[in-house]
Amino acid sequence: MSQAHSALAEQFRDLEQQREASSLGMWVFLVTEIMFFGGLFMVYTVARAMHPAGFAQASRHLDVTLGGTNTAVLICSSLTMALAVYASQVGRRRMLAGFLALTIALGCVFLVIKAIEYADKFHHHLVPGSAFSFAAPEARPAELFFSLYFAMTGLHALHMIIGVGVVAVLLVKAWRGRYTIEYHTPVEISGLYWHFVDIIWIFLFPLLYLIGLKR
Amino acid sequence: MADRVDALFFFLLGVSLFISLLILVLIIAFCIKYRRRAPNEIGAPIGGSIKLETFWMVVPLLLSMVMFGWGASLYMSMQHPPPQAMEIYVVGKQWMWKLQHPEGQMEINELHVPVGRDVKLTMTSEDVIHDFFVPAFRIKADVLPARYTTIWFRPTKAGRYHLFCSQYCGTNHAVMGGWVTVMEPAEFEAWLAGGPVEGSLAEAGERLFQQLACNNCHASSGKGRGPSLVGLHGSTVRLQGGQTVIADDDYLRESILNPRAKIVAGYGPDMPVFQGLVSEEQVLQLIAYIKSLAPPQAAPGQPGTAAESKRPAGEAKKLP
Amino acid sequence: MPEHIVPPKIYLVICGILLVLTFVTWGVALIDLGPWNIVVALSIAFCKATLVALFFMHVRYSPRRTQLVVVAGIFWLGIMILLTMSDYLTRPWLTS
Amino acid sequence: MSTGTGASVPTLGHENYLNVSYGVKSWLLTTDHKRIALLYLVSITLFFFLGGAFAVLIRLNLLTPQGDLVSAETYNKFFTMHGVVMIFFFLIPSIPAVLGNFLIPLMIGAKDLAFPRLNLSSWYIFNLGGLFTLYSIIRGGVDTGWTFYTPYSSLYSNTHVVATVVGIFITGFSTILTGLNFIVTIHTMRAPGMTWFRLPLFVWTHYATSLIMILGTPVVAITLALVAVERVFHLGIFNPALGGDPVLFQHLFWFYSHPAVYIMVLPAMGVTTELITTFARKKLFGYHLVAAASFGIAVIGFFVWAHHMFVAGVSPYAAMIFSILSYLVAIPSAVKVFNWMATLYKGSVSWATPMLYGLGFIGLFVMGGLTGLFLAALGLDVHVHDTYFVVAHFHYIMVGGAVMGYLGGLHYWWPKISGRLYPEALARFSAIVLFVGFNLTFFPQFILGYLGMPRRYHAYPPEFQVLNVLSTAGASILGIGYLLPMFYLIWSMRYGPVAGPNPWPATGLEWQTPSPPPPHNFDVTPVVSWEPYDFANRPDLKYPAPAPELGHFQPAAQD
Ligand code: HEA
Ligand code: HEA
Ligand code: HEC
Ligand code: CUA
Ligand SMILES: [Cu+2]
Repeated sequence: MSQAHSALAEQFRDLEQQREASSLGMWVFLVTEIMFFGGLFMVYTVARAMHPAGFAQASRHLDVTLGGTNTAVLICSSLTMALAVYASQVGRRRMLAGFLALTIALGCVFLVIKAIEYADKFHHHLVPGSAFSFAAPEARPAELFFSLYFAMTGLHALHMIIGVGVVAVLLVKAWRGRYTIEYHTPVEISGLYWHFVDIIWIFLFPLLYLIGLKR
Repeated sequence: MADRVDALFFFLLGVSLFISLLILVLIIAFCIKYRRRAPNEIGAPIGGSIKLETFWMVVPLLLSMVMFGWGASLYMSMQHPPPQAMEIYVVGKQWMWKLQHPEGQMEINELHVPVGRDVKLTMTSEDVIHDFFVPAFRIKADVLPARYTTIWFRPTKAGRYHLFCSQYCGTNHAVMGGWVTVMEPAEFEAWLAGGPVEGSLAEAGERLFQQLACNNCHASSGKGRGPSLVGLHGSTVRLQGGQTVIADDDYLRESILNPRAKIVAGYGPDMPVFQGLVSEEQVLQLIAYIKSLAPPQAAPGQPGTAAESKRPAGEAKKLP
Repeated sequence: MPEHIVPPKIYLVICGILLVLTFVTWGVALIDLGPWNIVVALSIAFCKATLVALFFMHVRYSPRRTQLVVVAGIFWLGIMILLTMSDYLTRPWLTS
Repeated sequence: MSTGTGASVPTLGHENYLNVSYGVKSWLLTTDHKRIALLYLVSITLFFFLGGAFAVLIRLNLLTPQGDLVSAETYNKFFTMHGVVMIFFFLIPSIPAVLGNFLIPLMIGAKDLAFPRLNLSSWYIFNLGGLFTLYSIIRGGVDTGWTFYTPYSSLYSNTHVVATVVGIFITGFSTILTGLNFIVTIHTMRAPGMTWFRLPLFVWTHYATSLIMILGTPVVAITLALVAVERVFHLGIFNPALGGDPVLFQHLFWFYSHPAVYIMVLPAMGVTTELITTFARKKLFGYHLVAAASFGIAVIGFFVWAHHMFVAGVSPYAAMIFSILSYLVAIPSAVKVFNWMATLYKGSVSWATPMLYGLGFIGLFVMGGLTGLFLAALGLDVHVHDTYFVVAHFHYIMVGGAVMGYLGGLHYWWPKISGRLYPEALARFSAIVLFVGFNLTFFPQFILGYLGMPRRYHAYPPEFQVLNVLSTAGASILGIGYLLPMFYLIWSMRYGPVAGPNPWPATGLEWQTPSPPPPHNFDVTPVVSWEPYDFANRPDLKYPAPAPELGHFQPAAQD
């Protein structure tokens, strides 16, 4: 065996095998995430098929501007993440740290906007539970809609929070020069995760925000 | 129905016995015939045979398609009650069955039916999911809250048969049962006449219709705030937005309890919500009444309507 | 397999397309297309997701195995939704 | 659970995974897949006996028609916790987490799984989930049935649903991580020369199982999470009174739980394949088709879930789709059964204990599977749904099939795991006890079911008593059959004769390394140059000496 890299775990033959395993592992994990969110999408689909009008009504109470802004923010964060991966591939430490920091910043912007939206829903008694209130005819479907809204965006936000945490760790390590041209797998696979969370939002946005817009 | 189910059962039993005996005998035979005689003996180098393998993929496939087809056709006839069936309404709740005859008799955990008549059960639950199961008739269907499910059977022999709840529904699930008593037709008539009855189901529904002031809006002329309900059951209703629905029991139920879910074309969302104001039994009575409002010549082939008009109490009514 | 380096320019272009598509999906939502609204919205979302996967996540440059994993994930989600809806959409009380 | 090497019995000289280090910490912090497998073995054995205790109580209560032993409420908790513990905490992890964990790296010639720390955390996650469930049991239990049907579970039950559901949710992640680890390992860690079609079938079935684990488990996790959320916040996702749909829960639940039954049976099929080939000393009949059949079962297994819902108020058209698909999934199972049978033909069949379990698996699985066909027949399922017919069906496959496979595998690889052989005569005797006890317990339930006895009944009409008594009698024999192996296997860890690297002799890579294996599995990375199960071309596989009676229980020469 040639000179073992300090990052090589002992069960692997070489860094290449390790990289392959990590990347496949992350992809497989993302598939489980698809199915995890998939359960919620399934519930959404059925509930909406049963209450089309109520869902449209309830959806009008979401702020499309905020939702749209957040979509843009997330897409941009995906860009910075992709560029961070690029930086790690070509071994530019400062650039890598910079883009990771930008990604964290955009992630936080997203979370702040989300928090503003939640506060607004809370304020307008749109949080399901005993305080929920909604104009009479569609009250039940609307409560269902908001249950799903909070479940789906909440789970998504949780993933965002985890993502921000992961990227923060990357940032520290990148700053210390842990990642080099030979070894930057963690940056790559965290990138995969970040983009995946973006993709989830890409579906959440039209499903939750846009269904009641048409007149 | 019971003998048709049994026939399928015995067919499957036959096939299964044949297959499992075949496997059993062959395995035992191989194990004995080819048992190891010397410690280092090695089996013949046979790697497989496409022909044989195809054979034992195709044969089970064909056999199983027969099972599927047979099972499916049986299921379909279980799903479609014959048009002339007498209709009984069932409400399940933790942990009892309430059954209502069209003539108005109410029974609890007991059902009396005559030999030889088709009986259709329209069922709903007040709380959790239950399941109406009469093993002797080989019928079973889940009873869901907020929805109607139906099953039907035709008893062929007088006697008393177990009625079970067969969907787990909480503490007393095991005792949520009773008896189905099948009587000779004459006896059944006597039984019907015997009980204390305050009029048929439809009549009870009619009283409710007035008590709840439904008639204020729903006049048979169709000139009220709401549409006329005459001949509604089984017809196709055009909704606001251009969609259509068949006015079956589930639609009527929804129209009463949660009228704004589907608004009839040409009317406003003016009907009050009756959810919580009427019990499941009362809804069934209202539905029975609306069903009895058949136009003078009932549309042929509509389940329910034809049977309804046979009953003395179920003559087509004019609205007040 | 050697690692593929995607030039940053591609990332920028993709990001631009994604932002435009976001705008389009919002615009289309304002027009009443009846049942087609949801179809259009989801198609656009699907395109966006595909772009993210192909370029940002390098699926386009990944080994077949990775691509298979992605397709399998989508396929299974499809199975779940499709077969479940085969029940709901053929129930008499929901067809309208 | 460290095995000391006593002085009075022959010792296992070489350094192996058991004796490299001692002390509790060296076990609790180990990342060695072999040690983690043993940790799992301990956990799931405890859970098995817990579930078994509930089974005993169920059967005792059903001795009399009135169910005199316990109240209705308690009985409902018994079968719920029996089902929950047996399914989620015993059978799903059993073969994969114990035997799979131990063997997959050995079989493919790797040093460990791809993610050893993840593997250890799976075990901790599993136990954490188990603790939640134990907590709910201690605090009074749950009474929803293992299926958690809404709205009963989400609204009406006033037992500890949330704790249980959280326990299952957590444990789900341990299953997911195990599956993920297996898939990545099998893809990326194979030794040189170990091509896909040289993999033992055991590995193939575990690959297929892992697919189900990663694709199905997340769905049940989110579904049960929704039930908990609905319960806590009084939402209406599955509650019709609030606009939700209870049948949707059933779709989501069975979307996982039907494929999950293949998580339980596929690994057992893999074990059986190994047993049949080794003890018939013959190539597997149709290797490629049997491998493909595993995937057929795993994939088609995902398309059939609503066959649990034929009378639940689904649309009849959907019911037809799911029925026909259920029949399709039976075909790959048929292939496996017939190919095993054909493997025996012109073999050199030994009747060693693992083989008895293997044959028992085939017989009982066939009976369970064929009765599955009864259930998949729409018109017939209407009658037998939720009766003891179903109970008998799944115990035949799960207890008669999967548990038999698990025990067979445990015996077969015991020499590898512990380095020692178990007492053969006693082992055969208990295999037979199990087989007899099993059939006596569950065969009467088929009849009960067809006669119409519903399941989950704590009391029943008196005409069903005779069959129920038979069943209870069988269960007590069965219980003894389970206790025996536990004792003699533990006994053999210290006192059994030393086994040697390849006591049966078998072809797999795992037999090419000493028993118990050294910490890194192989002293040199093996290079594979032979086809699987190719006994004819393996002159190296010989019993050391012609043995008196059955020949192969003499310990092979120590390396
Ligand atoms: C390991 C577990 C396991 C396995 C492998 C199976 C395998 C099968 N199961 Fe089973 N099943 C359960 C565990 C399992 N099941 C459980 C736990 C329940 C109840 C859950 C609950 O409600 O609590 C259940 C319930 C259940 C139902 C619902 C019953 C009801 O509630 O009404 C149905 C219905 O279709 C069904 C069908 C099948 C079929 C068709 C197979 C097939 O995969 C079987 C295939 C095998 C064979 C067919 C035998 C071998 C083949 C041959 C010998 C060749 C001959 C073949 C032909 C002629 C086709 N099962
Ligand atoms: C892996 C799965 C698995 C296993 C191994 C078993 C094993 C057994 N099961 Fe299980 N069973 C299920 C899964 C399983 N079961 C499921 C999923 C249900 C459905 C639950 C529901 O409806 O929600 C069910 C339901 C179920 C019922 C139906 C209850 C009802 O519907 O009312 C019955 C009844 O006989 C039963 C019996 C048995 C018996 C006798 C065993 C035997 O094989 C067990 C033998 C083991 C032992 C006997 C243990 C030995 C230990 C000792 C002897 C020590 C004893 C200690 C004390 C008594 C303190 N089971
Ligand atoms: C305030 C007036 C009003 C009252 C009182 C009222 N309804 Fe209605 N009802 C309407 C209107 C308006 C519609 C049509 C719009 C809609 O579909 O909601 C309607 C529709 C219906 C329909 C569906 C009719 C169709 O053609 O599809 C049914 C069934 C019905 N009502 C039953 C009842 C019953 C039973 C009651 C009493 C318990 C009742 N209504 C009380 C106004 C009323
Ligand atoms: Cu009602 Cu069980
Ligand atoms: Cu199933």
